[in-house]
Amino acid sequence: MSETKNNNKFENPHYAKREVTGPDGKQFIVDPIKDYFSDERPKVYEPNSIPVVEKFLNWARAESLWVLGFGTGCGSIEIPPLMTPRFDAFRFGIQSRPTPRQSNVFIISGYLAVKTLKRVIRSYEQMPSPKYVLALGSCTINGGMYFDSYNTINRLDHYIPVDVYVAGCMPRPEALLAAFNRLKELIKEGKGEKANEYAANFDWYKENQKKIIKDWNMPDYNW
Amino acid sequence: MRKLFIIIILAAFGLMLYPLIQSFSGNDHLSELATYYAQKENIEKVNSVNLVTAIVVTYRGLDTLGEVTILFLTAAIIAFFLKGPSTLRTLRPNSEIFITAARVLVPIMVMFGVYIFMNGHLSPGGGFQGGAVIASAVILMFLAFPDAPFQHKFFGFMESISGLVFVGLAALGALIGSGFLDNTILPLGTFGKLLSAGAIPVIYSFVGLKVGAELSNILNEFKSVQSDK
Amino acid sequence: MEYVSLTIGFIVIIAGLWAIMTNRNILRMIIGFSIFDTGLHIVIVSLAYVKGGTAPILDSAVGINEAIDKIVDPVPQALVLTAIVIGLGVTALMLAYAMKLHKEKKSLDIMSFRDLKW
Amino acid sequence: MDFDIKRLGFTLLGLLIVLNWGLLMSSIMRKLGARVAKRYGIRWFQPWLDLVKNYALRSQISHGIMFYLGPVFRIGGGVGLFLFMPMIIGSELWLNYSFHGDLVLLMYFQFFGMLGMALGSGEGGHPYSAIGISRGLSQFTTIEVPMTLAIISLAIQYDTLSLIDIVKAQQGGFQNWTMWTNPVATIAGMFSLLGALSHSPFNLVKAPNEIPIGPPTEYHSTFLGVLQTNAAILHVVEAALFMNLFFGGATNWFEFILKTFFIYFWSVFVGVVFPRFRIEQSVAWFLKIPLVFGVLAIILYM
Amino acid sequence: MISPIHIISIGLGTAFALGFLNKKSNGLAVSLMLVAIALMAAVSSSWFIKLYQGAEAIEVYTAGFKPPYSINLRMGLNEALLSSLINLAGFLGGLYMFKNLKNTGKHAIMVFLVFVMGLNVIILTRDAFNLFVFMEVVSIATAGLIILIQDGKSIQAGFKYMIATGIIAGIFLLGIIFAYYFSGSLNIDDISNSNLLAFKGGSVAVLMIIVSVVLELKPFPANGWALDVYEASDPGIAALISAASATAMYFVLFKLMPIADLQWYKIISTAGLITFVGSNLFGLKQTGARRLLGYSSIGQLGLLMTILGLKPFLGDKFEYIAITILISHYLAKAGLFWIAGLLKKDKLKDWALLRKKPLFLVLFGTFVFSLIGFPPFPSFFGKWELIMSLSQQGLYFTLAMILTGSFLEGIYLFRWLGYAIKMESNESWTFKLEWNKVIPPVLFGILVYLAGYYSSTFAENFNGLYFIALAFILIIYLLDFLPAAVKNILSILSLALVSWYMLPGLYSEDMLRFIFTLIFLVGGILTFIAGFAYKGKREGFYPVALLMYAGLAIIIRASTTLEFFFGWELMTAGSYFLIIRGKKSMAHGLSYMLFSMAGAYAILAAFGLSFAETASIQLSSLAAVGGNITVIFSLLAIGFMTKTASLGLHIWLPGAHAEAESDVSPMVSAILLKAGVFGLMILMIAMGNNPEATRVAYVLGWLGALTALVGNLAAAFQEDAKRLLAYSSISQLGYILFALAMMSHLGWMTAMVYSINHFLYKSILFLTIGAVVLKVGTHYMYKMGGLIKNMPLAFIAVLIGIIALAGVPPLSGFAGKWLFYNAVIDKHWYFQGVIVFFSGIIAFLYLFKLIYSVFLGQLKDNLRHVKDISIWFAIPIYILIIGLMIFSAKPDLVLKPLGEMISVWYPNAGLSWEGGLATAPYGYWNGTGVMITIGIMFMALLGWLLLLSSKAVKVGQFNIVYSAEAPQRPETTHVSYNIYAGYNKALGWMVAPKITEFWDTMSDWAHSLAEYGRRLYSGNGQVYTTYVLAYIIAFYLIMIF
Repeated sequence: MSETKNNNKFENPHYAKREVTGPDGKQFIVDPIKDYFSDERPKVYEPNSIPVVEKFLNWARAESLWVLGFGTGCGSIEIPPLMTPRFDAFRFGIQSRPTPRQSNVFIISGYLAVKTLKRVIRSYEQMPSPKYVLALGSCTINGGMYFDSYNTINRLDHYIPVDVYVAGCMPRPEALLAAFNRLKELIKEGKGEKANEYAANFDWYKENQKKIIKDWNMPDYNW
Repeated sequence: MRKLFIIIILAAFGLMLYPLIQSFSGNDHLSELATYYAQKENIEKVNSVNLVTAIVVTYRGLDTLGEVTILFLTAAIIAFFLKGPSTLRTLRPNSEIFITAARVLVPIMVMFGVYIFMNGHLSPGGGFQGGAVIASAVILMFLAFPDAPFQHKFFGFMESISGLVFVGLAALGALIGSGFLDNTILPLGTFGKLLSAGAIPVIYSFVGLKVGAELSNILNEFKSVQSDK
Repeated sequence: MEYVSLTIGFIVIIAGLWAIMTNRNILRMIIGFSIFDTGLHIVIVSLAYVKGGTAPILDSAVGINEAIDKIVDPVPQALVLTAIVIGLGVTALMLAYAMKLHKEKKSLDIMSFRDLKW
Repeated sequence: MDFDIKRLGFTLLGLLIVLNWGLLMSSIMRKLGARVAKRYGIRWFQPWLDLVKNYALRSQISHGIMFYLGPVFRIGGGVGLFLFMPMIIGSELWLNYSFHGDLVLLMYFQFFGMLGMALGSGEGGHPYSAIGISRGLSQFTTIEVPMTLAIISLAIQYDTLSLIDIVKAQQGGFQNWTMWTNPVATIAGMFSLLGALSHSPFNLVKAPNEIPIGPPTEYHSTFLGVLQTNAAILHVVEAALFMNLFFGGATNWFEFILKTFFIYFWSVFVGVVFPRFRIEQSVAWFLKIPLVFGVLAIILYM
Repeated sequence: MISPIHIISIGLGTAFALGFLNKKSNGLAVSLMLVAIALMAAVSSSWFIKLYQGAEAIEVYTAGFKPPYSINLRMGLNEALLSSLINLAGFLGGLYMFKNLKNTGKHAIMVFLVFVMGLNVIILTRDAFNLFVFMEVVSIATAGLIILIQDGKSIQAGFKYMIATGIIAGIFLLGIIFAYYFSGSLNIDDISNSNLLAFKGGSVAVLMIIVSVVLELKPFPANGWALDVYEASDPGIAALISAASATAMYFVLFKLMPIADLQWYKIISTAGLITFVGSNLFGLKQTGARRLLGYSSIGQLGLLMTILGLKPFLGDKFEYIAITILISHYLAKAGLFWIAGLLKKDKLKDWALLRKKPLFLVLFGTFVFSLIGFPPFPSFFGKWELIMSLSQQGLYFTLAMILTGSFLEGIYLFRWLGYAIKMESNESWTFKLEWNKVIPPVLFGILVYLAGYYSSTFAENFNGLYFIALAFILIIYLLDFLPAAVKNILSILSLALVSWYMLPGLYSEDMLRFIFTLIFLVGGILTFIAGFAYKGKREGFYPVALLMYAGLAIIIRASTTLEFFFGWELMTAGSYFLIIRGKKSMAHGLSYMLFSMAGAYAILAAFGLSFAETASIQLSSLAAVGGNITVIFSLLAIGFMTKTASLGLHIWLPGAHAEAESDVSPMVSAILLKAGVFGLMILMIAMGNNPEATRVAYVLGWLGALTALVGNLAAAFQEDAKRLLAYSSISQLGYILFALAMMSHLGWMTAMVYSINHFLYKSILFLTIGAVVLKVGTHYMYKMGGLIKNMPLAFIAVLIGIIALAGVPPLSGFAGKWLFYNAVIDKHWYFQGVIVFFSGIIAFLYLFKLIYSVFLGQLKDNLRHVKDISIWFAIPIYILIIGLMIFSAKPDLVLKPLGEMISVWYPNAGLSWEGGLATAPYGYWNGTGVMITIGIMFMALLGWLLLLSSKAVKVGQFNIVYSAEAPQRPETTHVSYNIYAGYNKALGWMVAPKITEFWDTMSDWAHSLAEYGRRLYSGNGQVYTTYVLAYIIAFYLIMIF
């Protein structure tokens, strides 16, 4: 990847190939993208072969939704009220997690700049499967008021699979709660398999992503 | 300040010397050692009229050897120390009177020196005194005839041969006599005559020659630091 | 009499030391040494004196039998002879040093020769 | 050592009880916290759900062998502590494997899990992990000082380092509890407990809003499940340790549950009231007030 | 037999005869001179042999008259020995200066010959005036030899020499003549028989004689002229002046002392002491080699003067002491001056050039060590006897000053040695070696060893077998041209052989010694195995390493304090060389050496005090000490604690261990430090439960606890991996000290367990980290990171090491902790115990940092391709790990015999065993049970996790959540530098380098004192005469008051 992009002005110098000298005096090339990142592709994970077990697990997954605390746009202002006494999302097994590794739900809260998209992709890919995406606000559906902006995306599901869209600008917390409920239902029905979908159509998503993100500078899949 | 300090030190030194004067009472008689030397039977063992010479050459002959060595050392050190290119100087020519007087005096002085060391065991004087007189003849030569060549080799030879004879005689004493520097290796002769006192006059003569040669050498070295040319 | 000469000897010694320690000129110091030596010699000879004694040379004045009573102590006389010669040697060597030192720095001031210190 | 299947069975049963009680206790505590904030709070069975969900996640990554072993060490620390801790006094079988070692073993075995966790998250290579660990270790050094003083005070008082003997000495009425017979040591010990359970004000290790979330930043799915399991066990076992030391131990499971609940509640209570310390503040704090109590505890019994 | 008088005839005769030679035959002249000196040497040495075989001393009368009528010479044993020495020095000196003399000409040759001859006469003569004459001969000859090189400086020095000796000689003459006047004789024996001191004048005469001889020995501060002479004259000449002239002058003083009385002896010894301390103090600021040697020479003369002054107190030991020290000085100083002449570089720092000729470096070291009094050199035995006698006489002040002076001398000599070994030298210039300049120092180098062996045969209860070990080391040194592997095998074999002989016997006899032998020798073998990893010749490594091990073995074998001290010093020397081999370890080596020396002197003083009380040098007699018990034990404790690096005495350790080579670090840390522990145990066994001793132990306990705390805290703040481990060693030794100081069964048990454990895990850690450092080329942990993938072997070793070190069950470190608790509560040392416990937890900080920063976290660019540690390191590491594991799994294997061993001294309150279950007074512990339980549990849990997440994807090092970003560089992602900043803020004040500052200040003071003090030597010859005179006055004032 980086070989072809050597002359790219968006190239991050830290990820450029470099020649270093080892302690024994031998010189060798370090290619950060290759050497420092896993180049494994995502896998499609089969559900548990025993339906009852899978059903039980899906129930547990549905009732324990850990949300990644990553506000991507203006809609993120609506997330904190979820935890207040008024809305008290804890009741539904929803809680917030600071690290994608421990989160299951990614709320894309509103317009998504290209720059942010890159971070969103990375975070999304770092979440363990199965994972779910809630797309908040009309910006994620069609670009909303930023539909002709030079640097925001118009359709989120070209880039990452979305489980539930919440329309509105901005949707209120109640709408968000409703979306969570919808997500739970989907999961319990065994339809929360968008992560597998992403893995299965990985090339298509990557193509879309790379089309719009000029300074790619990262491996295809961020484990 | 420093001078004050020195004055204090010297005053203290003087105070230190004071007990020596205090304990000094003059001599009413000879010390035990001197008494031994002055006893008749002991004088006859050495057979020298001049007791000082007897002591210097025989009893304390090792001192004399050391003494000679010191002069020898001094000469040797000065010889290699002052070696090197000489600096130039200009001299007024000597006056006629001086030159003439030197011509007359030098042989007499040398002879007088020889007399002194040969009679060292009989009269006041001895090798050192005689040698010194000879050296003064040499210095007179230097002054009167600055250009005259100095017989290096001769004086060096003299020095070495007399030193060797001295040491040889001394060692001979240890080998055939009763000890190092024993004067009885030669016949003691008659008391008061020139050929008496065993090896003393011989040794003293050579000491005289050696001292004369060494002093002359030293003087020559000093002289040759500067030259006229 | 012997007291006088002994005391004078000491005074000469101290004078010699004074000369050595206060004169910065090397030649004067060497002269100081000569004075110091001379003082020593005077002291030695004074110690040899025996009241009413004469030179320890046996001649018509002093017979071989009466030597014990009439002569002064010959030992210090012998010693002083040695001491004088040694003094001579030392003085000569010092003078040679003085010449060399002068040659080196064109100065005879002892203060100029302090390259070695501490 | 003879293999004793009955003892093993009872021990595993005990472990199960402790694990479930631990989960339940944490949900109760969180619920209490929620109610203080006028929220409804989580459902009481939420911890089980979270646990199952974490175990059920499909994808995992591993940063390396030590990353993998870290949680094993961690839970080993918790389970080991349980194994060497006498649970219910009066029943030989609920004493677990505490005949292998005394109080000193327990104190040092705490490090087993800590060290493993530190290494595991260290291999994760995440800077926050390292920062969290450095904070945790720093804080831990001073937490243990009043604890040690208290334990020494107890050892002097009861003339033993055997936890079983200490508990036995407290039997026969609650006036015999260390809490009453040696109140100063108890205070020192309970201060130390605050740090050991790392609730606020001593929760800078995980500091969710600052270095999310400290050592386990890179841990997820099964690994996180293991860590959660351990947390449940460990909290109960820690509380049980304090119960045994200061509050007369337990003669039956009911007493056990009651006492461990209140001991744990103490730290939650303080945590709700006080804000977070910076690390140097907490280090210094433990070397001030709790230390004074600890020293006093020894002086009184010296 | 040829009469000794012919020394004079030969010398003078040849000198006079040389005058016949002409200028061209200068070569012949030098040869003749050498022949003459050889003949003189033959005469004197034949007399020496004859007299040594028991012949009577002979008197030679000159002129056939008995003394006092004529001058007599005496040839006794002493005279024969000294004149042989002088002639030998003269011969070799002449050989050394062959070319120089040849170029200057026959006059210089004469002077040289007369100089040697004059020294002979000075030794032989028994006549005061004759003595004066020949002293003048020598002094004039010296004045001549000084200017042999004829540069400005030497002329100045010569002139100063002349005026100073002129005055001294005058005073001497004055004294002699008055002595004659008062006593009526010039013979020294007569003068001493006539009671001159009875009256004032006589006393002044005696004063003048004695003080002028003393002044010839260059007493401080009237010695500025002498320093200049040493500095400015040709090194060959300086060697002669320092070796031969000083010997002769010393003998003159010895000869003349009978005319004085006891009071004079005291004054002389005081003057000597002042000289010894003063000139060694001023030596500190010297930067020029020859002037430094001058200061050292003068110092040594001061020491000799002191010994002479102590003659009435030393009794029949005097000659042994004086001769051993004199010979050491003679050989060493001549050798050093000769080397200085070879090198032609005067700046001390330029001596690094010497490295290019290893032979000379070895010689240099030999001479330095022999000057300071290290074994196996004669001065060691001399100093030993001196200290023993001094303390027997209760002359504690003198003893203290002698040790102080020696210490000061050590400072500058070892600094200098350090420069030679380690100083940067980028000069391409090498020095040429001519055979005639090589032979003398080499010969003297050999002689100093032989003399050492010979001296040892006089020492009581000294096992000469130890020299076999030294001889073996010498052989290894001679085989230095072989590749390292061969020497390594030889070294291992030798250690194995020694172990084979020592261990079985010890096992049944003495468990304590058995264990320490195991640590020392088996540890040695293991660390040697790591040496196979080094390629090339590794010049000089094996002899010094073996020297250290020899010292350690001797310490174990020692049954007397002398043997113990002998071994101790050998070990110190060996380890010094090992330490200074490190890259930047010049300064650390020096500070190690200085602390060791100070410690050794404390031990020496304590042994002396103990000898004074019990009149026995058996080690076991330490137990019989009663009176000075606090002082003795404190001194011993301080001495041993310099090795265990207890708080306050620890500043040498971090640098020394950190900068040492990779396989040297475990040697000096895991093994060497145990020598201090062994010493402490010997001490404590001797102390018993004496109430006085308990007080000392109480202090030691606190010290140990604080050491542990500060050591660990400091370790937590290190960035250098080896330095971290070094601080860890400090604190571990603090635990051991604390445990030992408890003086109870359990306490000792703890200490032993800690010792064994520390040996195991510190060897593992140091070897591993050392091997890693070798691979990655840096000590700094923040420059490493993520190495677990490249170096799994190293990682496992370190992991096990740190688990053990931390005391986490189930590994063996916990045994120590468990015992420790029981011991502390049993002993009621609660607060100390808590401090130690606290520091034990702090250990986690640095242990985590060690393993995390090196092996975990982010792998750096340049380390991506490093390989695992060398197999030669891995072998010993894993052998040690197996040992550690066995100890962990079956602690009773070790603890039971330990308990039995300790029961000998502390029968009560031990462990009682029931299978694997140990019961202490307070607790119980079943090491095996715990191991099995934890093992099973761990495997079960691991299995469970494997079951759940076996399919985890292996990811790269940058695949971390990074706030939705990716890390850019490993360097900026690896959190390691100053990782405990918060902790530092809270507790960093405890490890502020106050102690280092303290020692630095002490050092600054000493150097400032030296700087100001040495301005005394203003360089003005005239001022020096003032000093001379003032010195005489001072003597006079002391005499009259």
